[in-house]
Amino acid sequence: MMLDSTDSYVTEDGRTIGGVVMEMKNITLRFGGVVAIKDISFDIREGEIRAIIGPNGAGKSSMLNVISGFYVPQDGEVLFHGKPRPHMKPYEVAQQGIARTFQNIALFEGMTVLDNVMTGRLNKMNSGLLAQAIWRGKAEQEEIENREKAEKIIDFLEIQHIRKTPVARLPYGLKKRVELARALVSEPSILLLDEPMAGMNVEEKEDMSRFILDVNDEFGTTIALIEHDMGVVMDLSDRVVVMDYGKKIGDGTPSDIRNNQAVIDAYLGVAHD
Amino acid sequence: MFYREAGDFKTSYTDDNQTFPIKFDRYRYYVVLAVAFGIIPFLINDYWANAFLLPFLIYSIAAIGLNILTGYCGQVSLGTGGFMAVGAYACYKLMTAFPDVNIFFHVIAAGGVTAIVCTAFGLPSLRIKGFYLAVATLAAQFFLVWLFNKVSWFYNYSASGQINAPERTVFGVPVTGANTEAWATYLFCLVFLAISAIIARNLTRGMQGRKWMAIRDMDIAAEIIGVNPMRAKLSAFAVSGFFIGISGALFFAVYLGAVEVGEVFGIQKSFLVLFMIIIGGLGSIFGSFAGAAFLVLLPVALKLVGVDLLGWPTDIVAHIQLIIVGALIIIFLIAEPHGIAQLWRVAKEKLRLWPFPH
Amino acid sequence: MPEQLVFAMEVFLNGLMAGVLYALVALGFVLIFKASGIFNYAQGVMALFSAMTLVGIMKGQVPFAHVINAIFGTDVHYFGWTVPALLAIILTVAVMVLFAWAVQKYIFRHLVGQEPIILFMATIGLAYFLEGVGDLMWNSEIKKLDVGLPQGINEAIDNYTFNIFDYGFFIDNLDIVATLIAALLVGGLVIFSQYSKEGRAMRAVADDHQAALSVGVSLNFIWIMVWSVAGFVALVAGIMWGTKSGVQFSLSLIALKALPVLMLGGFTSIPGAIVGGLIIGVGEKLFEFAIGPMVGGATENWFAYVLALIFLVFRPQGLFGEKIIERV
Amino acid sequence: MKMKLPAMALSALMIASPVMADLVFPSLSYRTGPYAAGGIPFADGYADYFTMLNARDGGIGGVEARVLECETGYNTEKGVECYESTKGEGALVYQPLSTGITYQLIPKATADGIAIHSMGYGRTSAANGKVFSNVFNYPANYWNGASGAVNYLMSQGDISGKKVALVYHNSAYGKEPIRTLEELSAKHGYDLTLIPVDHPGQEQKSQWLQIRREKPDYVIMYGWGVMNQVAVQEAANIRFNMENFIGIWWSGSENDVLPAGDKANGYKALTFHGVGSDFPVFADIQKHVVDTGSAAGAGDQIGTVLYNRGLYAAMLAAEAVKTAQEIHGVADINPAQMRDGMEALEITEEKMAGLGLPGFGPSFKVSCENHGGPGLVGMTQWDAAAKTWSLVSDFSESDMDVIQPLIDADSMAYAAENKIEAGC
Repeated sequence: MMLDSTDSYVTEDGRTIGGVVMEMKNITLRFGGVVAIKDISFDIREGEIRAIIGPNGAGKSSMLNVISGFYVPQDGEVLFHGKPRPHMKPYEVAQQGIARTFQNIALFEGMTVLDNVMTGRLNKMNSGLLAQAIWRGKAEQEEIENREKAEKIIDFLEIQHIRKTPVARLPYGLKKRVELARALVSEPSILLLDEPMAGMNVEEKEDMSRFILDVNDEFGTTIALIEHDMGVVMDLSDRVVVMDYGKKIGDGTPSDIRNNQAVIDAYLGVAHD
Repeated sequence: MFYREAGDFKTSYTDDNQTFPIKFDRYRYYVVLAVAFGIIPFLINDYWANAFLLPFLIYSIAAIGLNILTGYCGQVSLGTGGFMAVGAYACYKLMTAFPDVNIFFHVIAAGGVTAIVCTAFGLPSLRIKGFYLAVATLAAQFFLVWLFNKVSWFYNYSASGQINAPERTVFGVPVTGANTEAWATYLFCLVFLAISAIIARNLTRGMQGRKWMAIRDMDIAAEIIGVNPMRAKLSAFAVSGFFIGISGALFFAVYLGAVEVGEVFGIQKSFLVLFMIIIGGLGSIFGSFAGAAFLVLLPVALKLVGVDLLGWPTDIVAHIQLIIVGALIIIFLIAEPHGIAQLWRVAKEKLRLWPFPH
Repeated sequence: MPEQLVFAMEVFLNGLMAGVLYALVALGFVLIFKASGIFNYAQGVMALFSAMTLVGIMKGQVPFAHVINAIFGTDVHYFGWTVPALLAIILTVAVMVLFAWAVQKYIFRHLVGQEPIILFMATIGLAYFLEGVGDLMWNSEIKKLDVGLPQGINEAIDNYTFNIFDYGFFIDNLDIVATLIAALLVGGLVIFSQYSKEGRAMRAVADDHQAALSVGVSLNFIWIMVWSVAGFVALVAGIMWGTKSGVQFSLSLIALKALPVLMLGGFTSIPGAIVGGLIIGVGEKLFEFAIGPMVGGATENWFAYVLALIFLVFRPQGLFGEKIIERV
Repeated sequence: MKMKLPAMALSALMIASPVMADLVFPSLSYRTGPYAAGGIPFADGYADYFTMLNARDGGIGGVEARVLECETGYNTEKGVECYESTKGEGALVYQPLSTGITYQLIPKATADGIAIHSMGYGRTSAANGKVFSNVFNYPANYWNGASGAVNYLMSQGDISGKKVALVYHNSAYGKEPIRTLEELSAKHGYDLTLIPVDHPGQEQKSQWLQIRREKPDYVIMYGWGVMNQVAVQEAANIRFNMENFIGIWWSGSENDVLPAGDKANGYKALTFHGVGSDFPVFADIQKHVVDTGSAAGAGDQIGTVLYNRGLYAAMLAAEAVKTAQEIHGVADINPAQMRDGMEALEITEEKMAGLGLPGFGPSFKVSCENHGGPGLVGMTQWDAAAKTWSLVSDFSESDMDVIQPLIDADSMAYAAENKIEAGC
């Protein structure tokens, strides 16, 4: 089906997918002589689960880093809500409501789970240094309000029992979940997940898939994710972008992708799974 | 057995957020405060004040300051001596320029001035990281000492180049100058330490502390989830500078009374305060106290044992003292790399389970 | 040629010479940092300790004489013999190898895998320890060190430049010798690390501990070796400075001269240490010459750091580092 | 110190400080740290003289002298600890032995009523006894030193139009002579060049290249620690005439010239006391102290410049005690009486000769107004072949017309800042 950027539609399972919130236009990214991303364009619609797949080194993580503002592309632009996004620092991007997780877990190892999750609320808290120093008024009130929000997400992701545990002591699967909690608690409009299920066993993958669907369902969060497990991707996502050697070789619904010859040749032909 | 949290239920987030969530800790804290404010001032004499307590209190403030920067925000600094000098000279200039203002405000203002200077020297931290930054802060150390030595405005053009603290009073009781009583100087410094510790604790348990620790643990991830690294780092430099400036002002005005910058605030001071927080524990307010106590008490204790009790020659004792301090640092690190604070935490955890460790 | 320019040339040459010595001290840091990730604060004290040991051996001092006398009521100070310089240097090197072995066995073997700041702290403990032992062992007098190095103005250069510029340049013979020795040492180290089996193993360890371990390189051996080499470098630096000022406490402060060099050249780069040393040496001397008089002089202590700082702000990866690409 | 440690430990424990009449002289020594080489001989000399008095005369006026040594390592904070830990023992007079520690102790000791004797260091303007009631810096201070050096140069020939360079330790101490030398330069018409050396002074290439370029006729040095050795060495390297190179007394010990070897020959240094061991008192020290094995150090420092300085300080303290005993008519004097003794101290040729120290120092008299004495300084010169210092001038007067106004100005400023009323 062909849709306009402002059109919305309802999926088979009854979710409403809105218009385009973010559009990547002709993005090119180079490191010295190496071209990581070459002239890629695609869009992300409100409320959808958008997957980016491709073999190792295809430039998927670099793409997320461009969205996060961590890498600055040499060419092309990012449109957010239809307007070109000026050059932004990563933290400014985060303030616009784009949260993410990382391929190699990037939790703050020296802090407890609760503190890690609370960092996700930092853009919602703006009491001054002095107020925080005396822990009175707005500062104290903010701590309590945001703690409530954090506890809700902690409950939602079922990590109450490790609330006060230092993150460094947690097993891998739980760390992934804490990272998701940290991203989620910021109530993002777009959530970027970089291989949320890498290194997990089947059971953990099922848990994580359920959480991702629940998040999308319950909070209506737009999700863009990178994943290797084709089965998971096809089950979860509404639309898929396929990348290979920094180029886009396919873009469409899972069933489109399954039948795309270029994708089959480049990716599925050398199947990993 | 007696140290436990079971049964100590929290019914609100306010309770859970407090400084000492465990009841026993809280009581112990009140006892320490009561002893420090209510009992020690009556027992104190000049020797205890000047040999142990004042240096302990003042170094604790400096250690808290550096711990915020290095322990919480991960920016290693070797400029502490220079920043303490800023506090000392700012305090001196203010004391002599505005003799009618209470010394309490001079010390606070000295902290403020140091915070500004410290922030300025923190600017390179936006580009330089790790040991490179540590060495870069040495530039501040050497430059500031040179500056205070060179520009005679800082020491009011006195022929000697030294600065002397004139007598100043709080509620009519002298706290600086020649005629101070041990209890008055002690209490004056204790008040600053208590305020500093409470402020530091509040900042580090709240959002500001989380931002700092996020930068410390993984600066890139912190930036991507929304921490403005410039504001986080510079605020750490500023807060750290504020405390270090206060400690420098007290060190000069209350403890020593006279200061020559190169001798008192040299590179050795920077290292000493850094040792304190590493031995005490990075990222721990309690560790700042423990480290300061360790490095203030140990040399004096060794001297008392060696010279006064055993009657050994002073130079042999001084050398053995170096050997013992050095060996203890190494032994400590091998046994517990995360400092006295971590030893304490481990001990508490054992106590919590005692007598049923399984 | 204008007089100021001639003077500046003389200052420049002397800066180069000073720079070579800074580079030498910096090299001691780089070797250990590269192979084990340890920022060795004790490097300066090692220079002091090795120079004290050298003088002690040469003069036939009884180690720990002061303590022995205090405990046993004896009055021993010297064995009554003297040792020729070359033999004494060899013996001192043996002591430094022994020291390296002890450091590895009793300290760093127990701290494998710790964070850099912990390792750094351990070297601080080591510095205290070594300072105390050195003073107890050889006492804290200022000792004259003479291993036969020439000192004083080089007449040939003086005369030669006088004929050209009408002003004879002052170059110290000791500086010339130091430059030659440092150059030989640096060259030797580069050859050693490039072509010998041990040297290659050392570089392998520097690149990747785990990988080196897995192909059978003995980390223990490598670390004893780098500490020994660093001890040797410290000895050479100790001899150079000790000849000039006598062997005394402040030798341990020469480490401070090496830190800006490390910033500039990078903690892991041997060429960085050399070029950085030269830049710092020339830079601080020229600054003191040109700007010093305007601001009251004695700028050398901080100028090196400020220079390195400004440089790093514009090029955080240092002189020879590759551009840092950050990843998440 | 030839006693076995275990035995000493035992004796220390057994004699749990019985209450005995004694005269306590704390010695804030620094036998460790960066300046140990200078601190050891001074502390030895100070202790040995009192040990000798006890053994030979049974103390001072029949009361035993007790030296309380406390190690500062030249560190100001340890100095404070040492002061606090010794003052309760009845300390009579402090030798802080560091300008930094002196500055801290001035208000503390004044409040405690204990005297400070900072001999040839410390706060120069403390010479004004009207403001600094408890601080003494006789027989000479830094400004006397600067003036003495200029006077010496003038005695060698006309100084007007000559170039004089001051090489100084870039610290409060090193900057002391600047104002005096500037005043004198205006008065006598020489050019003054200031050349600072930053602590510690290991590297002085720039400074000596500058001297080589500018070719001053004379160099005066206020150095300390390693700076001295390096400066003498560099001066020799650029072949500066050592005859024209003059150090202050803290740049004039054997330590400072020995590392440079023969090339240091002819180097001069100011002094305010005698040099060498050619005095009768040293025979007594040998007999009563060294030979009995009770010397404070290894016994190898006797007769060195700094040992003599320590001995001289001890002698002045002992004479002040005698003076105090005469004034107050008690043998076991207290700190306040000691202060009076110091203020009434008079050192004459006869007195020194009687002590076995003929001509060891200048004759002088202390008064309530003047705690600094007349500021007589002498010049010594190093003979590298014989490895000895020798006095090459008399102890002669410095230019008090220039110095006194400076002392008055600085001390009155201190008095104003600290609201002290001038006494006497």
